[in-house]
Amino acid sequence: MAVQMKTKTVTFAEAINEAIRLEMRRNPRVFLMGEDVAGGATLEHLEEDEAWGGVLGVTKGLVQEFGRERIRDTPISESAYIGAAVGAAATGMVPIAELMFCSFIGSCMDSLLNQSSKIRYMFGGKASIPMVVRTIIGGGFRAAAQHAQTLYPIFAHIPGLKVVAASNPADAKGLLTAALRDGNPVIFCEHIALYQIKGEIPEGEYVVPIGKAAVTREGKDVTLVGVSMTARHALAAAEELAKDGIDAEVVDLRTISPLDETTILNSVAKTGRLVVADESNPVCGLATHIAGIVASKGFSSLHAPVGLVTPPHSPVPFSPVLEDAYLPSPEKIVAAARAVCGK
Amino acid sequence: MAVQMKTKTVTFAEAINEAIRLEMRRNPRVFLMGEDVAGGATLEHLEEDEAWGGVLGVTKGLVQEFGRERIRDTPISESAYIGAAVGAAATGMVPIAELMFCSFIGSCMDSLLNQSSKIRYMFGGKASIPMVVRTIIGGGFRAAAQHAQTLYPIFAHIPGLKVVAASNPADAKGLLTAALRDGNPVIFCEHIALYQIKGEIPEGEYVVPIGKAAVTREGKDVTLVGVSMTARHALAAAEELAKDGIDAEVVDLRTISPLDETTILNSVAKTGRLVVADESNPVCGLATHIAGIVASKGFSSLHAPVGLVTPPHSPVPFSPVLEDAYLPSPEKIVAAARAVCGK
Amino acid sequence: MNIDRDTVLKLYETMVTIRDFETRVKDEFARGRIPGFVHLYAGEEAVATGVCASLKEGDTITSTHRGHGHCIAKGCDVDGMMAEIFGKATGLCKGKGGSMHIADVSKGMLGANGIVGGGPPLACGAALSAKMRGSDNVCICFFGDGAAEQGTFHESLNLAAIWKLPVVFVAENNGFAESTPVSYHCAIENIADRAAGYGIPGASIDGMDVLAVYEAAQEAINRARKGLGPSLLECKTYRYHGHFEGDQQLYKTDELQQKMMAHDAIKNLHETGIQQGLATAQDFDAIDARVQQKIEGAVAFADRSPYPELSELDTDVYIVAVS
Amino acid sequence: MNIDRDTVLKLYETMVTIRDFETRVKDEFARGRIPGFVHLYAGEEAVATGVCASLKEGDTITSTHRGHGHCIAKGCDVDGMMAEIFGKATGLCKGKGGSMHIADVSKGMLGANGIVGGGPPLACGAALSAKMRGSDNVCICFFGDGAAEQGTFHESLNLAAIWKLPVVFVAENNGFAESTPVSYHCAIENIADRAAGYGIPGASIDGMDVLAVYEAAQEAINRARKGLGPSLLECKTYRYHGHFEGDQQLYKTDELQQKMMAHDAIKNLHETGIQQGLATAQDFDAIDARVQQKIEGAVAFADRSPYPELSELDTDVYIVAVS
Ligand SMILES: Cc1ncc(C[n+]2csc(CCOP(=O)(O)OP(=O)(O)O)c2C)c(N)n1
Ligand SMILES: Cc1ncc(C[n+]2csc(CCOP(=O)(O)OP(=O)(O)O)c2C)c(N)n1
Ligand SMILES: [Mg+2]
Ligand SMILES: [Mg+2]
Repeated sequence: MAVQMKTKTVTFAEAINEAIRLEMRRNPRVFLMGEDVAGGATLEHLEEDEAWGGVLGVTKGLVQEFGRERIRDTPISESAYIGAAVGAAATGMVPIAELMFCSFIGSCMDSLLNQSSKIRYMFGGKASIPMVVRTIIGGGFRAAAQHAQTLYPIFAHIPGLKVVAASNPADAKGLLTAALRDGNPVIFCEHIALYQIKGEIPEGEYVVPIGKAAVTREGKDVTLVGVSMTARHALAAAEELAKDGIDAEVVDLRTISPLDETTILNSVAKTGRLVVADESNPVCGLATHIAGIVASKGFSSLHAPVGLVTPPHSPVPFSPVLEDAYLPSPEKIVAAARAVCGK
Repeated sequence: MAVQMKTKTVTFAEAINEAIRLEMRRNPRVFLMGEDVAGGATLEHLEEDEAWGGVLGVTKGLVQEFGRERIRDTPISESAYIGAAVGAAATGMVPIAELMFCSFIGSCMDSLLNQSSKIRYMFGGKASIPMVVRTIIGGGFRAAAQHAQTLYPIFAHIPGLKVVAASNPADAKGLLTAALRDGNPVIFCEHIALYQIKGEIPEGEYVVPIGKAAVTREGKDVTLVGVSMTARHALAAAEELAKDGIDAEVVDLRTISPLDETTILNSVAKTGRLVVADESNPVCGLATHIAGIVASKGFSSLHAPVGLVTPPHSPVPFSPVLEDAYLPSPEKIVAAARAVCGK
Repeated sequence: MNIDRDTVLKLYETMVTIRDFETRVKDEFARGRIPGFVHLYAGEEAVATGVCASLKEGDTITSTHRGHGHCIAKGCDVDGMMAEIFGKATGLCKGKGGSMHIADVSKGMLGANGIVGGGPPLACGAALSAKMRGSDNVCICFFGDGAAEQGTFHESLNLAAIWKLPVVFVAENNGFAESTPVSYHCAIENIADRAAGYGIPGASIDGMDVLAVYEAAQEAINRARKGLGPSLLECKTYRYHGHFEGDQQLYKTDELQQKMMAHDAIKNLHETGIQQGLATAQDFDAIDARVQQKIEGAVAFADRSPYPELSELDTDVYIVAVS
Repeated sequence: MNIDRDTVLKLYETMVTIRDFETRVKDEFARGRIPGFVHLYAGEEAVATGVCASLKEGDTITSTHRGHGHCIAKGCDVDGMMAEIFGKATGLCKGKGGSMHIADVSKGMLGANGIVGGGPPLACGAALSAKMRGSDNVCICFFGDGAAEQGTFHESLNLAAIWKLPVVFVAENNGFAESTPVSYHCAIENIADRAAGYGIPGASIDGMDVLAVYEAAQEAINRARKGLGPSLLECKTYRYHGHFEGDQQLYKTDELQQKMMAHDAIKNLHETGIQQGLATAQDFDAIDARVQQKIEGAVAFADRSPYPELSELDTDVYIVAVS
């Protein structure tokens, strides 16, 4: 963007915290609820700045400014409080519900599958559900099969939901702000291994539009598509590929649904080659979805098989050696890119 | 198959009923539970043959032979009884849990997402979960957004589950029998609009292997892939296409996970063209998955863009005119096939 | 409790509207003019009617698959309802929802719900919203006896209790969940007794007696309005027809059916009204006639309305950015 | 209740094994040798120990994220446990599960569970299986106070009650769900009072008193074995360490921590055993020494064990067709 903005360096977690803070200041209808999002509710001895602020501290400090009505600890009742977010959204509020880990969707799927996503359509457009579900995705923390999943394909499959996953602090701030103004249910996916990553973010109000991918590196030989952590891996892979004389273009999806097919197809039209790197499981996942879209809508530009870099069709293993082998990496993307470039 | 078998003509629903009956006779560990699968539990005046036998009567009559211990009515507590199926399977039983409509997965997702599918892996291969979840998929009954979904992409995305969807009575019988002997959690999807369709089934024991697609029509110009109802639509479309001189090969997937990639790729290698028809929603659904697999593993055989025939990215509408427009149909497959064949 | 003439006539009119609406839906379904699954509320009129009579502007309700009665009691337009059930463009949901998803958020009717147990969390949210917005509005959560075995029931009662949310949970115990008797699916006799597990008031009442429902609901609603938190009200009732249209109901005995129909809520109110001198037979007849006309009009409206345009297929999935 | 010497020593040994195991895991975690999230059971030993002491061959348990204590009490091998927590190939789950998924089905330990509320449905299933297979085995379902607000708790208690399943639901009420006090997240004081909502026995007991737990659990287990159905046993207990390793626990006061640690289950049993002349200090010392060795051995075993081969990555997802 050409506009000059004052920036500052913060972590991904801080960027999320700031987006919530600014939006809660701007819009009194926004509030946050989830397990321990403030922490230690009703404990008199606990100073507000000692409270957890979420299991990984991402929302720490918000309760001091907004109080416990608007930063609201919940019981471990995901069905009730995420469903309550839907009811609140239908009646004038803009809730942010934290689903601690996306794997816990198992405990509250109905609220997303059959309620928030479908109400507007089922009611003939006469209701809207402006809410955001913040949730942790991704591996690398040895959190194993029930805590390290990357389930956005399931969310993206559901019409009526939007699905977002930033790869850097600035996008995190801008996309979360956009999500809170979107008017639709938005699933905001936060990769656990990104929280401590630092980057520049614009000060003050900052919006990154939902539904627009970013070309984070221009190149002419092959398109590398990634999102969240794999968007970073793709950039690292591109640097490595440059050493081999392969000039990769990198597309950071930022939004998974609605998918910015145009940016992907334009890039493939230029490069003729595609590698998709994704941390979700491979069957009916994001990687084959994108490959399928290109095979359908961009077939004539494709000059080589699409390269797919995903975990295997297995749960996330615990042991560090296995988890490392499980996850996508820059090296795997490099190998896939070389293969599709015939080098 | 070359073997001579005695056959009889039954409906799809009767074929399912028979598979359960035969397997329950053979294996005392098999039992069925779900809402009203027998019907009218504890009502003294009710004759067993007057009991519902499931919301659409599919399991009618089983309670007479097997009694109410093994054909077990449940409360409307999907989390508890489908989770109980997992616990029972881990400890020596082979439960069939009926999830009346697949949309109700919202109420019990954890048992499939985090328990049944992952236990074997998480426990290092030292447990197995031999269970079947029977569930209704599909539209055509004006059942609207919360009852007419086709959610197998969500199931297929989950490693550790197998997912099956027959298109005719014989496959229904054979695949359900196979599912009950598989040793893994299998989601058996029954299309609501198939139940009354009739077909020949072999008498007695009959097993159709899980993981093998069927080429239900041979052809050389284009491969039409479908599953469940769309496998039938694809056959109908092929007849229509034949009139135009387009010789279509039809692949009925039968199993969605593990997907029989070999049969698909072999067919595309022969025809060079592919249309995938699927009733699930288009984003991270089955159609783009198959297209993506072919773009990755069968790219060199592909001579044209992959044709995708799916509903739009929207919930299932109620009004008959809208639902008819929403669903895949032979006509839409014909149009897509013509397009990829350049005619 | 003092009931006046206006209240009696209002309750009567609502109940008769529901009854006639449902009876007509049944006929139209049998004639093949209504698509899909239809669950009728006939027999249970006293519950929705008695509860909603104490609601005011801004109050909300959540409903179930058996939602027509709730809609009518909450003031939804019967023309739009009938058109919706017919799948017409003029329906409350433009024909996209149908019987199981009929809704009018502008009237505080947050939707029938095809998911058993789908309503309670939504009700908590609507109540939380009312509370956070500083209103004294309440939300009524209608649900069936079968839904009392869903996890969402438990989670929602606990959440509403700890947050003192203005919700009244109304269990419509009609004795059956599909063909399964409540005595089988529920471990205890009175669903209301579960209130103790959440430290909130619970009461089991005769759900065929609209005045009893009116009274008990008013108390719970007032409590909620005052910020004293949720209640659980169990109304023992009965559905006259099948679980859905097409159900042969063999799981009911004739004795049961006759006994319950003899205790009909509309007939009861009719009798009580006249006995207590609150209304005359003529008053009731006038209502009967008016309602009949109204339902006739609704069917005619639905009938002459067009089906939705195909362009409606993928609209209304998302709202266009509001900011 | 009559407690004999053998029982005292057995209970003591199990509790000390858990305590020492957890203390060592804490150290090893601090030294960076244990990956992932680790939730320690120290402080709560009396619950798993007192309950599992009455189990027999074929009985099963379901557990939670805080599962090491349940494993040990159910007889899992500590070498295999420690190796699992280290992520080694010799672990109970070949290193694929880790602390949150540690299991040994051959011992009836149906797995720690990373999903709060994941256990109760599984327990119903294991109990149903025991019943259908004609055994008199039971299943114990351990769960935290926080899990009592999950829908699965409610559904499972109702299901177990109507089917008279041989399950004992054991609520480990340690006062907190992460940093949230039970007094906030739960609408009532005693989780056991919810038993009435399912028509089953419920009792709240001192979960720091292993003999009290032993006694109450035995009664519930016997009831289940006899086919009389489920019970809900709430054990008031306390965790000594953070929710997980790394938690600073500022939500606890020093007073609370000291009060609860003064009421330590192991110390209590030690004192009672000697006072009542059931065991001597030497008996206990011998156990202490033996356990210390055992834990030392477990760490050494874990330490020298190899990590899994990369070929393990996608094995064990499916069982190869059994037929
Ligand atoms: C989650 C879910 N499970 C099952 C069903 C199927 N179903 C629809 S209505 C019904 C019975 C509901 O019983 P109850 O709550 O007593 O309401 P009633 O029909 O008696 O009004 C069932 C099982 C459903 N719609 N949703
Ligand atoms: C479905 C689900 N929601 C949330 C979590 C995150 N979580 C893990 S442990 C825990 C607290 C559990 O509290 P409690 O049940 O009291 O057990 P305790 O940790 O005290 O032993 C939470 C919220 C989870 N693992 N699963
Ligand atoms: Mg009912
Ligand atoms: Mg706790």
